[in-house]
Amino acid sequence: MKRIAVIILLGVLGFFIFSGIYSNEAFTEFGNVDLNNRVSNKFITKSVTDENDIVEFGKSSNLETGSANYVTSIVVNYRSFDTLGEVTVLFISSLGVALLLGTLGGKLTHKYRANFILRVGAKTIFPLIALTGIYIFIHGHLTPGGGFPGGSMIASAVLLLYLADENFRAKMSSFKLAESFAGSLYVLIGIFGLLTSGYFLNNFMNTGVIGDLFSAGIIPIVYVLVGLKVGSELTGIITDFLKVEVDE
Amino acid sequence: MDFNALILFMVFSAVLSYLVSKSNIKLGAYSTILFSLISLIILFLGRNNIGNEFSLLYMNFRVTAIGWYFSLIMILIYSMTAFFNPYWMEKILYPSSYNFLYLFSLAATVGLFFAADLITLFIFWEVVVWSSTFIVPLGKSRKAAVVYFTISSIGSMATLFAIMFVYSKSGTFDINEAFKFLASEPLTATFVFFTFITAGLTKIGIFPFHIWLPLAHGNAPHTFSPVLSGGLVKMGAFIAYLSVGILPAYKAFSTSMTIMGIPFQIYLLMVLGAISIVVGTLMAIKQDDVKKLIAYSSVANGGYILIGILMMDQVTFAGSLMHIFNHAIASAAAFLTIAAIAHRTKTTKISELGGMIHKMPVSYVVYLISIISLAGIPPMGGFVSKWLIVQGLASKGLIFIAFAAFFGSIGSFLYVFRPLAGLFLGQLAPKYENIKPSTLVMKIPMVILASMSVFFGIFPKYLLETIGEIQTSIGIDPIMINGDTITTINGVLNTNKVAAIFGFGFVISLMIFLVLPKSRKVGLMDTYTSAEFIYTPELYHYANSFYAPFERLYKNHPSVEKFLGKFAVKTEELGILVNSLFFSHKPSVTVLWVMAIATLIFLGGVDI
Amino acid sequence: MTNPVLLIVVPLLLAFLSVALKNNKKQLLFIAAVFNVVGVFIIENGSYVIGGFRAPYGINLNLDAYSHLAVLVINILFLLIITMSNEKTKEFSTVLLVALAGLNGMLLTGDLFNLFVFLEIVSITGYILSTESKKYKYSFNYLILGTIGSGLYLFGLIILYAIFGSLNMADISFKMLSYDTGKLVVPIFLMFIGLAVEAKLIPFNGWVRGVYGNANSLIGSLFASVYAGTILFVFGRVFGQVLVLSEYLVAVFVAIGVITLIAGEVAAFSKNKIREILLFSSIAQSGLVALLFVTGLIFPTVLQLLNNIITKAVMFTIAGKISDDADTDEADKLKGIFANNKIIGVSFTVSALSLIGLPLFYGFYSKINLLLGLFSKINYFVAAFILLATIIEGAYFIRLLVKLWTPGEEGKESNIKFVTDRKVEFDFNKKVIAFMLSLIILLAGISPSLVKTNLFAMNKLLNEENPSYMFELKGGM
Amino acid sequence: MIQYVSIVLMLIGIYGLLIDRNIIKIIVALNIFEVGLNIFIVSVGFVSGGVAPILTSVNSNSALIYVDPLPQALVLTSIVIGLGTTALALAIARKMYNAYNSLDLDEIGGMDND
Repeated sequence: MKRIAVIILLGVLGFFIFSGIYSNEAFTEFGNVDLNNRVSNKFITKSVTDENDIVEFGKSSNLETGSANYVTSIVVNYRSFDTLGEVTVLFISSLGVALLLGTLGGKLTHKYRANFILRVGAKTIFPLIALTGIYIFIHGHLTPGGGFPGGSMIASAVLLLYLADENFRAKMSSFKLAESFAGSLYVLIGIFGLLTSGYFLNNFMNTGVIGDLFSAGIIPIVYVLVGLKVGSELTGIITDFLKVEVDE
Repeated sequence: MDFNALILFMVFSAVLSYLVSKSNIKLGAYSTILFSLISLIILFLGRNNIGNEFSLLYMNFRVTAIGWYFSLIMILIYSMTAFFNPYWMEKILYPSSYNFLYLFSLAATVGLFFAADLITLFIFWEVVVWSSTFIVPLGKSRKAAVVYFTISSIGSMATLFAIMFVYSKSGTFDINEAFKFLASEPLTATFVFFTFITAGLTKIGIFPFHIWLPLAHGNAPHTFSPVLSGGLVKMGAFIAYLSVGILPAYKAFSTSMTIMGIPFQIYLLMVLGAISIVVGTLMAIKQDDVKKLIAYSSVANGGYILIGILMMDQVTFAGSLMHIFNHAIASAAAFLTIAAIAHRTKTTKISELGGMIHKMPVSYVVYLISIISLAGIPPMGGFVSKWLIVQGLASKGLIFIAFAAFFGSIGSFLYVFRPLAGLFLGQLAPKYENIKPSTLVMKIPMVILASMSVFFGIFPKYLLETIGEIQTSIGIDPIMINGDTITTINGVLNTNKVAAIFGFGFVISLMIFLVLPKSRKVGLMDTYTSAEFIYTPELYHYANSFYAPFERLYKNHPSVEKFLGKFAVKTEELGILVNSLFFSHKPSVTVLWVMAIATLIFLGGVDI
Repeated sequence: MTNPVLLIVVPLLLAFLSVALKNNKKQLLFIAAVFNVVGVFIIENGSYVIGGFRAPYGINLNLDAYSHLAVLVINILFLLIITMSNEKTKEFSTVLLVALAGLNGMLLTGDLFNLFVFLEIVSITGYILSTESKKYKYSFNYLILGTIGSGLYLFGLIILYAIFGSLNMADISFKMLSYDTGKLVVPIFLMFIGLAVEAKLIPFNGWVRGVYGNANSLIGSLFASVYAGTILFVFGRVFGQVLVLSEYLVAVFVAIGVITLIAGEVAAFSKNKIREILLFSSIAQSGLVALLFVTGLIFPTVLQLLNNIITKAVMFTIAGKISDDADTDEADKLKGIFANNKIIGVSFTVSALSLIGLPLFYGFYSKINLLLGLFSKINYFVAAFILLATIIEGAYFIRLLVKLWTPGEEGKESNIKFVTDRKVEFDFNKKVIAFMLSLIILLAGISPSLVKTNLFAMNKLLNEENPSYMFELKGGM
Repeated sequence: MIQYVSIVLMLIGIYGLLIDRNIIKIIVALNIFEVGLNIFIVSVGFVSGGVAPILTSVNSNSALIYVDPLPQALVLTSIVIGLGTTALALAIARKMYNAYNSLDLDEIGGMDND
């Protein structure tokens, strides 16, 4: 009975949301978006500060943002402050998890000895995954992906090692340092931009030709830091979850 | 001395008194006497300040004749009551704060009476309320303070609404200017009149706002009850005056329906005043606690005062202003005598006392005089003022109101007699055999106040001349007084003759009393029934259930207290409902609310 | 230093560093708080873009009179609160540093999506802080509701983006002026829900009782004062200045505000625990502030908001400390507790009286101003409701104060022997700061012109009748 | 179509929040809601016939029709925030299980019995 009532309520609500959204002719229908009506228009032509008519891959150079990946240009340049906030969200939630679960005992939930295949396999795969992760965040301005997926990959690699190698578990605290280091450096880069050019998180490095590896100014640097930070934070969250309650 | 200096002095004297009390409690208490007396003298001698205007910070003041008159009463009551403060310092939980709040509330009342704009008026009004609110719970009841504050804020919030409303229409806060536009807008004027006067009604204790008086007056510290009853209640009269005197009520209501020649708006309030007289009288008769008894008599007297002020004419208004003074000194004196008794006996219940005349004769005389004055019996001041009020009412043909006034006078005989007989006369309970009479310092204010009651009863002209000047200053005909003869439309009163007659009667009865053989005194324990010894002789004291047969007549009366109590309970239940409806540890409850509300809002706001 | 972004990034930097510098976390928190308090006096008004990209495209921070006042007050209160409850900050230093950054970010940002990010940061710090009481079910409730709320905010915002093609506050505000806002009921109300959950408006605030009711002196006062203040300032920004509301929505929001006000006061009236009284009073005040913002009164509303958060900082600190030390915060069990803690008692009393809006205290000044505002807008009914709420508020606060000051049974004179046995020791910091704050309340009440000319030199801008929120779209320092 | 589905997904998530008493299920429902929201965000930026917003040697010209990159950037932020809150929610859920020995909100009990 309760379920039916809730379904009816949500049905009515859904109906109103639908009609509220779609009865508005200004709400562009799915797929009919005209980018000229949106701020994204300028992101495509990279002409927020300088007017550009057309940006060409492999030819245009010294643009306001050198990223070939538009999403990356938004994430790290145009709306870089959001990204800083995003990193902070991850930082604070890993900290929260640590505060909540970190006081628990430091042992794995399931005591086991990793078998041979896991140990050898992990050691073999670890560099590959890590390398892929690093590749992804270094090429974040050229290909899909970036600091967050790359960081997650590194975290998964580390997790694998964590499961496989008991000695490795003792060294986990160094990730806290990496996290702190990466975060602080990110902010410091921003402040450096503020000091040199007057804008926080300004792209103070020259941008090269679009499509080159070293073409995107601070983007790769930021993405490396974000990747490290995300990797260490996710690792921290997972290791905290693996701890068990100690009876006091 | 300028009065801005007076107000500053009064504020600083409060702070100073606090500091003095911190070092020496007794000294601090004496300082309240000193400071309030100095203020009284400055105010009394500074009558030539009337008409002056001055400002402090953002507050503006204007000294008016009526403001001066009210201030004088207020400071007089405060300074007289202050004589009792030294004896209560050890008994009160926060003596220094008490002294501070005592003088601070006094300063605020004076500021209130001199206010030139409505914001200043409201500021001081609220300051008086909160500063006195913190004194009340030092006495016997915590609940009293809450009821007092709540009822007061019902009034003050209504008044604030009126003030803001008037400001939004007229664009000024100046008391004399702000209300002027109402003269031509009867409907708005009706609204403003009722909201603005509410604060006054709550303060005077007009039905149905009267319930705080017995609670707060009856339970406040004994040294503060006189101030509450004699002093602070009169602030309400001031607001009532503003609502008919400054707010052009009669002019605005000139086109509205009239009852007995009075606009129905004003008549309605007069009826409330009449109800207060009846309720106050009936309830006073029932009371066993003297303080509550006097508090209810204040309700009744508040009714007289309100009716008189609402008339705004030559006779009744003068009577009312005079009654404000008479009631102030008489009820303050009555409360002071009770305080003096409670100082020795620790109780104020009539049934627990008796025979106090043997121990405290001065208190007895003072109490006798004041309560006679309260009841409006000649030759005291209260008689003159009540006579004026009744005369005024009768001349206008306001039968119902006048009937209530008569009823109040007759009923007052009953409640006057109860404490007189039960508390002062009769047998003395054995446990009070060894109590001492009240101290000299306590006797000073009691005697002063009592003699004032007598003096102004016999020579009312000294008071009525001042009142006449006030009447002239606000544009109504002054009361006609020639020597000690007061002339009204259908009656003449020569107070000297009245006093002489009563004095003659008093002498005769004194002679009879002296000539007749003395009655034998019987101790309270000197009693037995059927050879059985009585262990609880108090129950056989005649003060116990004094008016039992009479009270039975209205035992199951409806009561505002019960109604408001129910209201409070309902509010609390509503709060619990709010709590259980909206606040849970389950997210689903709130999410459901969010979705339901969203659906509702979209239902009304989305074009489909 | 004139760029306000430092108010956000310096605490953030210190937060990141504090993970490495474990032993000096507390000092870092203090340094950041002091830095921000100094900073708010140096920063200059204007629009600051992040990354050098001009405003509707990049994110900008907007420091005008309104947000300047907001950061000023919030940072000072933050410093005072962490100093008052100095002994409790150690465990949560990093969280508090991030919270400080997030709060400043919320107040300063000129971008609606960036606001969402900072809102999330602040909410997550809130969830973490709320776990301090070990009442996890309430934290969980808070988390779920907060997340749903901000999710709905984002939903509404994206719909707005699809319509206007921008996320920038000023840009959207400008575009809305020439738009039939009656068609925007769904997105704007969804955004409203998001902020209402955090701003404690009934019925969106199911989490408040569990979280506030169990918070200690530090966390309770932070929530009730700094967090509530920030979210309400942001509420005022978004719904009072940025979004142009249709008449229908104004009516709806005012109704929700009035319901919150009255229901909050009534619920507070039915409570006996000090913190519950205070939390319901906070709810009521939030409703009041929200409805005033929606009616377009900026200046008086800010005054009332300041009144609420300053007094709540004092009162929640005291209530939390009492509850920490005495193991209860039921007023009936704490009769006369102020008899032994007079300075604290006076501070609490002054705060309570100011909150009721009695004269000689700052609250009166704000109450008069908001009534004047409402009457000038012919909003008589709202004014009447506010006055009604004041009566209820006065009743329960006086009842509470009377209980805490004057112990005694009915019918017996108040006496020291009725004072509760429970002992509460207030440390030096709490006494000094609480007393100082109450002195400020008193001073501001006695001479509001003093405050007006010094603190509110910016009142001219706040006072202007500008229903929509606009500023020059510019970049640079 | 996918836009409608995303809204329906959000409603399903809310349905779960309303019906479920199990903490873990509530968290899952919250995630369903967030997924729906994220799909909605992305869908708002879709341009029919547009290409992925990356300049490559194939799509080498900014004059081409691209889908709106901004919602994609926003959704990235939204996902990460969702991840953070989920992690925290799960941590709190674990503490709740330890404290109350149950994952059922009804069993954990109401407001006034703690």
